[in-house]
Amino acid sequence: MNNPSPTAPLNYLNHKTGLWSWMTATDHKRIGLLYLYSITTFFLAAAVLGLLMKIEKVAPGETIMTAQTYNAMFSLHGIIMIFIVVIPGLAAVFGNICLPIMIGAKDVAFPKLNLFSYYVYITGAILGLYSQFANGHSPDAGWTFYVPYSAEVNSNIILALMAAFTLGFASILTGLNFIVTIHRMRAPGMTWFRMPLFPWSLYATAWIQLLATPVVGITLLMVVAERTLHVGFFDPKLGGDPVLYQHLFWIYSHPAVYVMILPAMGVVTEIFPTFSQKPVFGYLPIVFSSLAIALVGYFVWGHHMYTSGMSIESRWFFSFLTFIVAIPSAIKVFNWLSTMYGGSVDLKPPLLYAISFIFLFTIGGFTGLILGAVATDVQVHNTDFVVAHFHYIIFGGMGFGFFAAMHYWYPKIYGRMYNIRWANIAWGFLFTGFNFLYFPMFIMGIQGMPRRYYDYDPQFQMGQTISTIGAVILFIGLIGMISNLVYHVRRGAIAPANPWHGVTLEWQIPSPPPHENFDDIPVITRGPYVFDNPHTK
Amino acid sequence: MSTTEHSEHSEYIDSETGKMGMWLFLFTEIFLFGGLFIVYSVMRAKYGEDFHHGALELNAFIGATNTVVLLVSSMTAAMSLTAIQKNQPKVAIALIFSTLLLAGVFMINKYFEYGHKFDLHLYPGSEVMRNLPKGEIMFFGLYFLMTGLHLFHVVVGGVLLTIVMLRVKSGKINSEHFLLLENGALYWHLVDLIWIFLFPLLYLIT
Amino acid sequence: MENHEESHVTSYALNAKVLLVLLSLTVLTILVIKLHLGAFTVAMALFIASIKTTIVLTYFMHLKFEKPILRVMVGGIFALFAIIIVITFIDYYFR
Amino acid sequence: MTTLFSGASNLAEGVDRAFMFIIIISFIFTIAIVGLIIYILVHFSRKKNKNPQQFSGNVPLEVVWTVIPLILVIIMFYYGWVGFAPMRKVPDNAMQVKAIGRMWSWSFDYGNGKISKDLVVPLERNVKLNLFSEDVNHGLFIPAFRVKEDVIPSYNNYLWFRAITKGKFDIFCTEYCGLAHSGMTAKVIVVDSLEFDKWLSELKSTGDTPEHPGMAIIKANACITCHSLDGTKVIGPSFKDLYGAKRMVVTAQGEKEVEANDDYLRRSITDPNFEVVKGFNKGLMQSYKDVLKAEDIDKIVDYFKTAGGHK
Ligand code: HEA
Ligand code: HEA
Ligand code: HEC
Ligand code: CUA
Ligand SMILES: [Cu+2]
Repeated sequence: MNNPSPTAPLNYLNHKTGLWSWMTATDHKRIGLLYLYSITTFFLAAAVLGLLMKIEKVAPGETIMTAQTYNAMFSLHGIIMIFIVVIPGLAAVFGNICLPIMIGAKDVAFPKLNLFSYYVYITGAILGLYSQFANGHSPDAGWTFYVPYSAEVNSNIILALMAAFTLGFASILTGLNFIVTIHRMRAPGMTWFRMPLFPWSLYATAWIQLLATPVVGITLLMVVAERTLHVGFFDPKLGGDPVLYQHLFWIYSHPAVYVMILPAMGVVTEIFPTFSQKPVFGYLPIVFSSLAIALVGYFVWGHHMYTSGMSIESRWFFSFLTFIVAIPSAIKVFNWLSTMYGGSVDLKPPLLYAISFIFLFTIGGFTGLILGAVATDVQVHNTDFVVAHFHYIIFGGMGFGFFAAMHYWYPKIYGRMYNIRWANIAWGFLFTGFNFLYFPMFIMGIQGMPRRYYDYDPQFQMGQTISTIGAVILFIGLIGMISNLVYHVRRGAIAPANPWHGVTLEWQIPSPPPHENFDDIPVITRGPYVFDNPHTK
Repeated sequence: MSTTEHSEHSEYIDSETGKMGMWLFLFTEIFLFGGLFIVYSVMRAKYGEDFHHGALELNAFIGATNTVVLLVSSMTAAMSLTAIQKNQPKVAIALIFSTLLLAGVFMINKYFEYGHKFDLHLYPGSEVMRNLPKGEIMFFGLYFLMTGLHLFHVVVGGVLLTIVMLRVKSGKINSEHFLLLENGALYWHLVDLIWIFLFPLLYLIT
Repeated sequence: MENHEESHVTSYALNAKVLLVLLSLTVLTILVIKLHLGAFTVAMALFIASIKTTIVLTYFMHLKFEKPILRVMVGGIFALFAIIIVITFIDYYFR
Repeated sequence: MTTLFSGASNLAEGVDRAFMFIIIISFIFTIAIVGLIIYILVHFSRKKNKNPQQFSGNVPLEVVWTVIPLILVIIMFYYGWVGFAPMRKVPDNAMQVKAIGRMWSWSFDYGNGKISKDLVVPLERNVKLNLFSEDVNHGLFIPAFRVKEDVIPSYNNYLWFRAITKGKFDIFCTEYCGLAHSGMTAKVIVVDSLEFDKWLSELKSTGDTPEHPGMAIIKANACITCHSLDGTKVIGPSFKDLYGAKRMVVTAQGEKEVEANDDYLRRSITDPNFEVVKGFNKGLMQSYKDVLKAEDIDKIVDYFKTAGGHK
């Protein structure tokens, strides 16, 4: 990427070159790219672990690894995917790259802090990896670290906890930066309701990052204290309360799932209007549903604990609110569909991914409703059903949202174009593999196949095998998609400034954008999605 | 327009922006302690009696003294802002210095308080502590964690204010640009705020 | 986005007065505790602590003179925290 | 085989009704959404429709698609609640069984020292399981009965059911509890009343022999995470027949043979990495010097001694 074609005008990629200029970059776009490369690396590592787990489960009994390895593997897979990949994910990559441009600013409010949080992130990520290979054996308590197990087991839990803590800190700083940026740096004339919807979703996300993360931070520290100093806040042997740990953990981790999905929702909200050449349908409802998700999302954490022995009152309270929080998601889905309706729809890869997002997110969301109802959750709690639910919604939602964003902003970021046919074929593999991989898990879950199971009853053989085959197809798709993107960073056709005829600010500047985005800060006089002369060649 | 833009890329961050950043950071801190307060309240509901016994072991006098110390230091910090705004850097330095002195007093008090506990072999992980009733283990666990985390904030605040003081001295912070002082003071007030809750909750339980 | 917004200057006297009020509230807390009001004690102690907090926030931390948005945020996050505690206790209270 | 609609307890009906309702609504919506997407892709494709309309909202429509889902989810909540509520109302006449979970096995205590590995219950009789954990969290799950509740130390969780079909059903542990979590399974065997009474009276009482205090400490410190009691090699060597056994150990000076006597055992607990049993890894076991009191370690060693040492 430090090697642009010689004729290219100066832009953020080539105005300075050399490793050092990247490592000390305070430019939001460069930091976004740093995150992109780090996150992709970790994603691939954890995805390979997922594939290995599936291969292990292709048949009952020991196939390729021991139970201890399997347990460490799903823990590491979960920890990397959640804390290192999807929570920072879209916000850190595309939030960084696009947010300032989309609101007409030259950078985020605190560029140095931005770089700092990247390094905090990397420290946390490395700590997480180190916990695997350090002396002693790999942490094996799942990504949820439930006490008392995590307080007693003799593995590198402390390192893993510190990693999660550090990563949380990075997440807080990013959130803080974005909130201030949005409050203070909007271009003149860009009122709150003239702001595009991706920044809006980042705004809602940032508040969750800011206010929920510290709770889990202190909780994880308490587990560390419990392990090192033997003061039992949560371990009943020392007088602690294991269910209290679950409360504290989910007070953070439920809102965190909205940290994952809200930016993805924001991305597809940008994509639908552009590829339909039509204003977004229901701007205000989408804004308010983002805020509602962020707010109500704080009050439903207990739905992860229906079977933990909570009071009956809180079981129905949490169940009820869980259903309420589904409504804003419903509103969004309907608004997206209506945005396309009547438009001039161009099925390019970004839109393909965005539409898959709707489909997979809907399935994930509806199965969320099954989990939200107390009676049915009793049956499927901690079974493969839950695993399928969150893979559908995280991988199918946030993951496909990320791929959509990648294909959407790729020409802007690199000034080059990937191969569209290639992208479509890879999508086909991804989408097919995905459904084969996870759909059988819904059925097995209802039948009672518990999660975090190294081994299983022969009755589940069929479903497990189909699922493994799906994983392999998905694997091919992923390789295909990534190689397309990587290959064309340098070799793709030069992309125009506005290949999709988008109307938000990032499309009004050259690709790749110049170092400080705008020569003159634009003055905004109207809403973000006005298509005066739709380009429908 | 270009003038405002210029200022954003200059050495000084627009003060409104910087202040908002600080406030957001304080929110995070509030939720960090918030997690501990949740644990505290649940455990207190569970082990009310033991918490009472635990609290009797604490030295309410030191606690009260430290409350006063922090309140006064909070005022001097607030006044230092007034001073810098009125363009009286000398006064500001003196006020920050007294804040730091008071922080020192706070820490010395804590030293004696913790020291006393250590003399009794009452510290996390000690044999004595492990043999207490479960509720008291919990109480002292929370006591050490909460006050310890608070103490850590006092130290950080102290370092921050020292930097501020040096910058006032060198003139980098002046009646035009005093964002860092304002933020330092805000942070210090937060340290005070948290103590306002810690004091009655830990030292004065009946 | 004015760069040199006039920031409010709190007088020394006001700061001192605020301190006096805070100190007397501290004394009040101790008195309340010594009175042994039973179940009431905690509530009172917390109530006084909240008053003190509000005072520190308004005067020492200048919330009174800040933009309304900041006041809304501060109020909001305290409310949020209170709700979280209450919800947690829906579990513990009914058990 | 436990399929979706073959519930074997009285609680299954309510749960399955909630499943049905939510799944049907979900199907209708998913099909409608997919249908609409296909319709849009066909009718409004760029090839066909070169003139995108420029409307950007419709308030009545927004209200409709807020209110209808709202009503639907409230009905879902209702079904979920109605299916669940009976699970918490234990009939007074329920037979009580204590279900004990430990790493990594279940046992069911019928009182009077009668303990069984599988849960045998009479048909059509209310049974309440009092859930008790000896170490970490477990979850007791009987898919066919649609019941599940976590087994959490220090919590008196419970669940109840009335079996309505004879047969053998799975019990799974559904809360991650370490190495052999997936092996922590058992069976529920539903038999008719007479057969059950006969089985219970024949079930041998294990007697009320109190647990050896050393064993209690071993359990309390989760030693059995790494040391089995039955001879299987887990992370550390098994405790079976340990006392008096000959050991090859690796020390800083090299390998040597030792006998597992009091001293050696004590050292193994306080300074495990000093002499590492051959075939096992150094550094896995931490020193328990600061964790266990000296007399606790004595009790453990005494347990090894009394539990039957090396023959
Ligand atoms: C991105 C992450 C993400 C998102 C967005 C969600 C969204 C939702 N989740 Fe999910 N969830 C997870 C990630 C996520 N979840 C994870 C990681 C876990 C497991 C954690 C672990 O234990 O390891 C989990 C677990 C989990 C549980 C606990 C299960 C258990 O352990 O027993 C529950 C229970 O209520 C639940 C519910 C929901 C609901 C109701 C939504 C809703 O927000 C969904 C709303 C969406 C829709 C409803 C679909 C779109 C709407 C329409 C198409 C319109 C029509 C709608 C109606 C008619 C209502 N989730
Ligand atoms: C973003 C979130 C995310 C994503 C994308 C995935 C992706 C995948 N996950 Fe993951 N998963 C979680 C988050 C995620 N997971 C979480 C949070 C848990 C819970 C953990 C816990 O219980 O604590 C979990 C648990 C979990 C389990 C349950 C374990 C158990 O309960 O027993 C399984 C089992 O099959 C699984 C499988 C997979 C698979 C097959 C993929 C696949 O989709 C992966 C697809 C990728 C590939 C198939 C490989 C692609 C690789 C390349 C392209 C690179 C190749 C190149 C080189 C090697 C150089 N996951
Ligand atoms: C993380 C796993 C782990 C835990 C937990 C653990 N151990 Fe060990 N233990 C090992 C390993 C590995 C070895 C073999 C290597 C060695 O000797 O250090 C071992 C060795 C031993 C030995 C020597 C055994 C022999 O066959 O010579 C004894 C005795 C022992 N442990 C007792 C205990 C006791 C008592 C506890 C709990 C208080 C405990 N262990 C907890 C992993 C563990
Ligand atoms: Cu016991 Cu899992
Ligand atoms: Cu949730």
